[in-house]
Amino acid sequence: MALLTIRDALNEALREEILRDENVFVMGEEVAEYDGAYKVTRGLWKEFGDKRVIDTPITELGFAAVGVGAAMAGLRPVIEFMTWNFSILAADQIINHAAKMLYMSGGQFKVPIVFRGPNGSAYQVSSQHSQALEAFYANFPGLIVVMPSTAADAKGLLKSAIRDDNPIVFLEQERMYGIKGEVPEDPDFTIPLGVADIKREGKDCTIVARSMTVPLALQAAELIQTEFDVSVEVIDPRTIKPLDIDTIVNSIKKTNRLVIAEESHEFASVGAEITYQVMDHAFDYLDAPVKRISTTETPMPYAKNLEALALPSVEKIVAAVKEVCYL
Amino acid sequence: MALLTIRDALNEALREEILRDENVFVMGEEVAEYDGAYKVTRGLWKEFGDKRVIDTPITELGFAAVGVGAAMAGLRPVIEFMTWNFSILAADQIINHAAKMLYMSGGQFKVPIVFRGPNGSAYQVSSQHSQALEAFYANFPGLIVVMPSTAADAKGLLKSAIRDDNPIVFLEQERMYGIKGEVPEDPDFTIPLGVADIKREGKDCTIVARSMTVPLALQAAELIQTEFDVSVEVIDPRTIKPLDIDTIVNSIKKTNRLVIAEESHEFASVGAEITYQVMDHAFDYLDAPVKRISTTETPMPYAKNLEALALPSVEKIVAAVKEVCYL
Amino acid sequence: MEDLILSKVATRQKPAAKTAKVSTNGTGKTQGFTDFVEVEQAKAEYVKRRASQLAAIKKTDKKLLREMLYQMVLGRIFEEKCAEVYRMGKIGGFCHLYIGQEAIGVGSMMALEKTDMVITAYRDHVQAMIKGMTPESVMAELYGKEGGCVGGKGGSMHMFSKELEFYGGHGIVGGQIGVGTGMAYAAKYKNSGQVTLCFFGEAAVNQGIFHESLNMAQLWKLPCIYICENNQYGMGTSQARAMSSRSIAKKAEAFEMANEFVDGMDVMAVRDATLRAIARARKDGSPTLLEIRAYRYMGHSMSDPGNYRTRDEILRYQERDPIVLFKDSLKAAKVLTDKDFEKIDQEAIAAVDKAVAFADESPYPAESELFTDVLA
Amino acid sequence: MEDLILSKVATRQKPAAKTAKVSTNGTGKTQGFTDFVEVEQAKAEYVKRRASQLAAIKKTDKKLLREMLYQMVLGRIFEEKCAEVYRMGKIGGFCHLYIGQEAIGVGSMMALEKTDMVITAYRDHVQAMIKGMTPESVMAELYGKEGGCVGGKGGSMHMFSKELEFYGGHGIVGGQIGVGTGMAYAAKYKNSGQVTLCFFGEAAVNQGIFHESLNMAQLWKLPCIYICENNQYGMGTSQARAMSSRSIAKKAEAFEMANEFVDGMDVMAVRDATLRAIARARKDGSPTLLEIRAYRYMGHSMSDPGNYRTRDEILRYQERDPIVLFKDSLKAAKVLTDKDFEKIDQEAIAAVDKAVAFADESPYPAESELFTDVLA
Ligand SMILES: Cc1ncc(C[n+]2csc(CCOP(=O)(O)OP(=O)(O)O)c2C)c(N)n1
Ligand SMILES: Cc1ncc(C[n+]2csc(CCOP(=O)(O)OP(=O)(O)O)c2C)c(N)n1
Ligand SMILES: [Mg+2]
Ligand SMILES: [Mg+2]
Repeated sequence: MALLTIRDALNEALREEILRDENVFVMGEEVAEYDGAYKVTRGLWKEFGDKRVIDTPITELGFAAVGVGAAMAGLRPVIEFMTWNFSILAADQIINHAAKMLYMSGGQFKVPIVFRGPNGSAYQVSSQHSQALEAFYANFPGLIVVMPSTAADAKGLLKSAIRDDNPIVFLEQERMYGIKGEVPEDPDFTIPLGVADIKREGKDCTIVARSMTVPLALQAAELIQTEFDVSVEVIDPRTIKPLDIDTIVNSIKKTNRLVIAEESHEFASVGAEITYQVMDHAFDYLDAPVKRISTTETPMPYAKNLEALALPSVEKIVAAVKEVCYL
Repeated sequence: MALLTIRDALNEALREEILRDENVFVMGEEVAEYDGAYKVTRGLWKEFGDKRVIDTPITELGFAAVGVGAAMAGLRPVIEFMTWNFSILAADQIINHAAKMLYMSGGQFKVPIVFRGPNGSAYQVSSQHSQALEAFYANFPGLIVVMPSTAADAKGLLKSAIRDDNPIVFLEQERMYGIKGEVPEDPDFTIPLGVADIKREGKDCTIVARSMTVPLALQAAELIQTEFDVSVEVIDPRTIKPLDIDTIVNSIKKTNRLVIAEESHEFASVGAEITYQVMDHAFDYLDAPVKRISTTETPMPYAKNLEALALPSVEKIVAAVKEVCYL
Repeated sequence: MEDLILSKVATRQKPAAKTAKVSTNGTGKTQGFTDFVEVEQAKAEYVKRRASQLAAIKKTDKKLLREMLYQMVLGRIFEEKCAEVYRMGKIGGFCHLYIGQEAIGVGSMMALEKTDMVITAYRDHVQAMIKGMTPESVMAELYGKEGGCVGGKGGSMHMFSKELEFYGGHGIVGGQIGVGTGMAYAAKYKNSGQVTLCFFGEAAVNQGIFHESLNMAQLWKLPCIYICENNQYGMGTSQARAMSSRSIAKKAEAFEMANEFVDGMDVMAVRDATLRAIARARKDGSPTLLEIRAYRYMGHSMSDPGNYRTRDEILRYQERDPIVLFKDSLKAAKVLTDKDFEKIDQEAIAAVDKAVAFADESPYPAESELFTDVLA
Repeated sequence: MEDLILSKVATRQKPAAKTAKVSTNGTGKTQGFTDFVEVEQAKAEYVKRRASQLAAIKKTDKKLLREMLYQMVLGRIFEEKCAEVYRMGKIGGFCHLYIGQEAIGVGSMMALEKTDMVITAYRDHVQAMIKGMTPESVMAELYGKEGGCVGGKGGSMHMFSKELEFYGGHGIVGGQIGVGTGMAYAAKYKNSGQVTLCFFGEAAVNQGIFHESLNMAQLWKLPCIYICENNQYGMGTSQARAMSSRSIAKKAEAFEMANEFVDGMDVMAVRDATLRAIARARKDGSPTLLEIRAYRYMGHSMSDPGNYRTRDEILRYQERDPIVLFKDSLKAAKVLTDKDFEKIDQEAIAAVDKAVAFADESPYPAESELFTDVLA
């Protein structure tokens, strides 16, 4: 085990996969000489050169398309969006091309491509740079959507994503790049896509959290434990689509209560989807309505105090747990 | 009252608003000389000329942006996407520019713009031309999302949308353009945004349907009535966001059962959102889990038989009602 | 669909004398190309080129020339049949015909090696066949049948064959320009020596992805040949009403990219220009933009009433029908005779009839197919 | 942030003799502009222009010239202060400074009428002030305070003033090119006589929306002046590593659009070119593309270590500092004296200090503000 930041865990995953498979390459704005806007690709260009690590013009739609075409022709591109906000310019290539190619071609053309980069808010980067887009992409069949929350998950899932034959939306979080965790050193360490992880065991209430809200949920769980002697289970789906609903449902069968914490906006969110699926599979087990904590229904403000109010927080999660537990 | 197709009702709304306000204009691909790809703008260019009805190059991102800038500068553009599928190319202007401008500018710059066109499937137009995008757009604060299902609603809502000061995503359905209905002739007839309509009263089960699934739900309701003597209420939210959850909740307080029928894909859909909100407001009134009918989790196939299987249908809705009513 | 009959070049009438309809769209530009200056120019240039064209024909493999003509005729007859069966309700959705543009597909694609890659838009039936797909598999796809090249999942706009390096048939105007650039990227990455032909219409040039793609292709020297099939209309909008400049080839200069303007009614001219572009691409990966100007005889798709142009205009362009021109040259060069032409017509008709019979009999896809190929 | 000190042109050192770092990125192009051929060329051309420039200065209103210099100096000092308070943690998020580019904003925007419209990207503090916004309202916005021009909701990248026709500060590279085109569309529609200045960086030119917008602007004759501020880098990527061609001005030719290349260190040259473009726009709505080449002295934003270029390169460009050049000319033309310059510096310093004091004291926005301005 090595103690790594999420940033370095991602970097290792990229490095190992570049070494493992000559068809893997990383492409995006500032990924090469600049070492990545958020340094996820640090050192890779120096080590592997222009062929495997490529700086692009600012041309999101275009280089996403280059990735799609290259993947159809046998390569395994990893396309970095400097942030996922900019991917909206490339959404046509992700949704209308990458996601549908296998189907449209009657199974002939696979598109093994990973689109990755930071999703959600950073620090006071205002409304055009702070969106969490998992619901946006998860609505479309043909895509796999991944959101790691720890260094080990980040590494294991990114390696699985690169080895997978499908187009993958891999959503990181800038606020989390510096968070450290233990990561296995085996270069064949991977984490299967589509499998949730129970980040904390508990028996009285379930919190489903992802990405940035996982550490918040864990803190909230500790607080609740201390203050109310209520035991909270924290589940991290890790892969948003396909969703490991069984792990969530099994937890609810035990706790009978569910809080969902997410950074995205709430309307038609992944949290809404989990609610539907939970109701579908475990209606009779729910002792209280599901409670969801999301970013407020506002664009992200710049001012520090307003930004903090807009985002999910430990306090908001604690309040939600208290509500569903009738505390 | 006049008996009009939805196509002609939309056309009348456009015509009347062009006549009423000199700042209203219609812009898009083939909207002028060609009379619109689906003839919604028929006759308008002949009547109003180049200033009010403008053909654009195929340049979705660009002309959406022109609309945004023109709206900021005081005009009231109606931007037609030939189909909403192509709007994905323009999503950055809709989501990152139109939706956030008022907020980013501290309330200074309104963006009174209507983006409209057919959403969802048509007849065997395959996977790149058949998507329903309401969940995609409704996730973002700053946008109003409208989906009419009758000629009167189409006219009244489009007129309200054009008069509204916010950016509006107005989703029509090509399969429905030919459906006729009674439409008031008063040129000031409008339907307020954000108000649901009870399309059929009933007391045993609620169906929330929108756009294409409204006529299907009404047929299903008749069938259920005849066959099982079960009385189904059909609610059409008409405006997806802001959602008139009160009307839905009031119905459920009476019927205790909910089926949602939607053309979009299911994952993180508007149906999921309605489920969450219903659980939040009426958990104790639900006698069965909410059941949702959506397009299958597949890209849209071309083959006639497969396409029919993929879409929501009267049979699927009937089956869902039977399930929630334990029939 | 009145203008469908116009595709029967054999029976076409002399152009009417009446002046063509002209409208402006606030742009101060005429709507169509109704003054025909360019048609006359093309004719004059063709006359000048004629001697060297005949010489080129004489130097070209006879079997290849016959195959080129066969593919052009097959394409024409196939598309006429499509129109026919579409009106019988056997084909659904959109259906975009290639009639009038055969010289572009044949002249360019038949200059390729088998391993070279091709990607195109929704007007793809004929290009799919030129790349080697059988008329059966294309027609059955149009029918949405199991025997179709993608099992009925794609339809008219989405023909694919991995085996034949045909990367599809795409429905988002301009989208394939970026994807094609990526295919060329892969060829360069793998050092495979493959060239990519990337087809798109002149209206697609206005999409941002055209600009983004050409910049990357030239910056990174990707072996991609961008072929703009300028059939002069994007649906009902003439180039003049959608584009601020007339020359598309010259747009390459903004990227310092090699480019050529080509007469799309002259299959040998298309072939020559493509061969030059291929040579550049194989040499050092340099991309090329070819603007190949032809004319769309039919409506944009089967549902286009065609009110935006005159019968006169269509007839004027049809005077330079690519099949007629090529037959004339082949005859003049003594490569083929009228009898050969007749034989070719018969072969093509037989092939199309066989395709229709196959499509008619092919079953609809199994219902379980709805759920396959969503994820790999 | 070592290179911050470089902005103090008064104290700058002679360029080092060591050769500049050169790397290629598979493109066969050098990474930076380290051979300085173009700098020497710009110098030579400036010398040639000098006499007519002085004549132009003499013909220009003295008050205006003073104000132009004041705005340049204010911009410089304001941005230096931003860097200072940013490092103290008073400004959050991104913060893109305009140092080195002052002649572009001042030369172009001060050629406008008050009612003309402006839109720009995230490097917007100085442009906001040139359009008339107070240093207080800009600084308070940077602090995310209630007294900011948008009440703290936007921050560094999103300065707006409806009253002053300043359409913002935008964060999506290239997005404002399309929005600016729409503003010009409205001006033409309303026949208001307004011109739109639309600013963007050279790296934004590679976005598709540049291509889409210029086509529409020329096709429809929209009174938009596209100003490409070529500061030679988009974050850490030099133009040569991102664009296949060197001339951006010439890209206008693909649209048959008027265009000019301008020395962005010469504020009078910028003014002249803008006046010509304005005249065209007011006459018949014709758009223009101006490529105005300057140099970004500082990092891209406050978090940029700047490893992708050499100190030598930065110093070489700083030899042609726009403020120093303008002061020289004003002195030579006997418009202003050293004493005036000192006074201007003092005024600017005082204005910036006042702005900081205002921002420091302005309260944070009320919590209820989070929920306002979502919908109208
Ligand atoms: C992004 C997008 N916008 C609009 C359409 C609708 N559409 C399909 S074909 C077409 C015209 C394209 O013209 P051109 O590129 O010249 O090709 P041609 O049809 O003439 O071969 C349009 C507007 C589309 N399919 N995709
Ligand atoms: C669509 C998009 N892609 C990427 C970014 C990140 N980004 C911000 S500024 C910038 C460089 C832009 O360079 P240029 O256009 O030359 O302007 P400059 O910063 O030099 O003024 C990049 C890549 C962004 N904000 N938006
Ligand atoms: Mg065309
Ligand atoms: Mg720059």
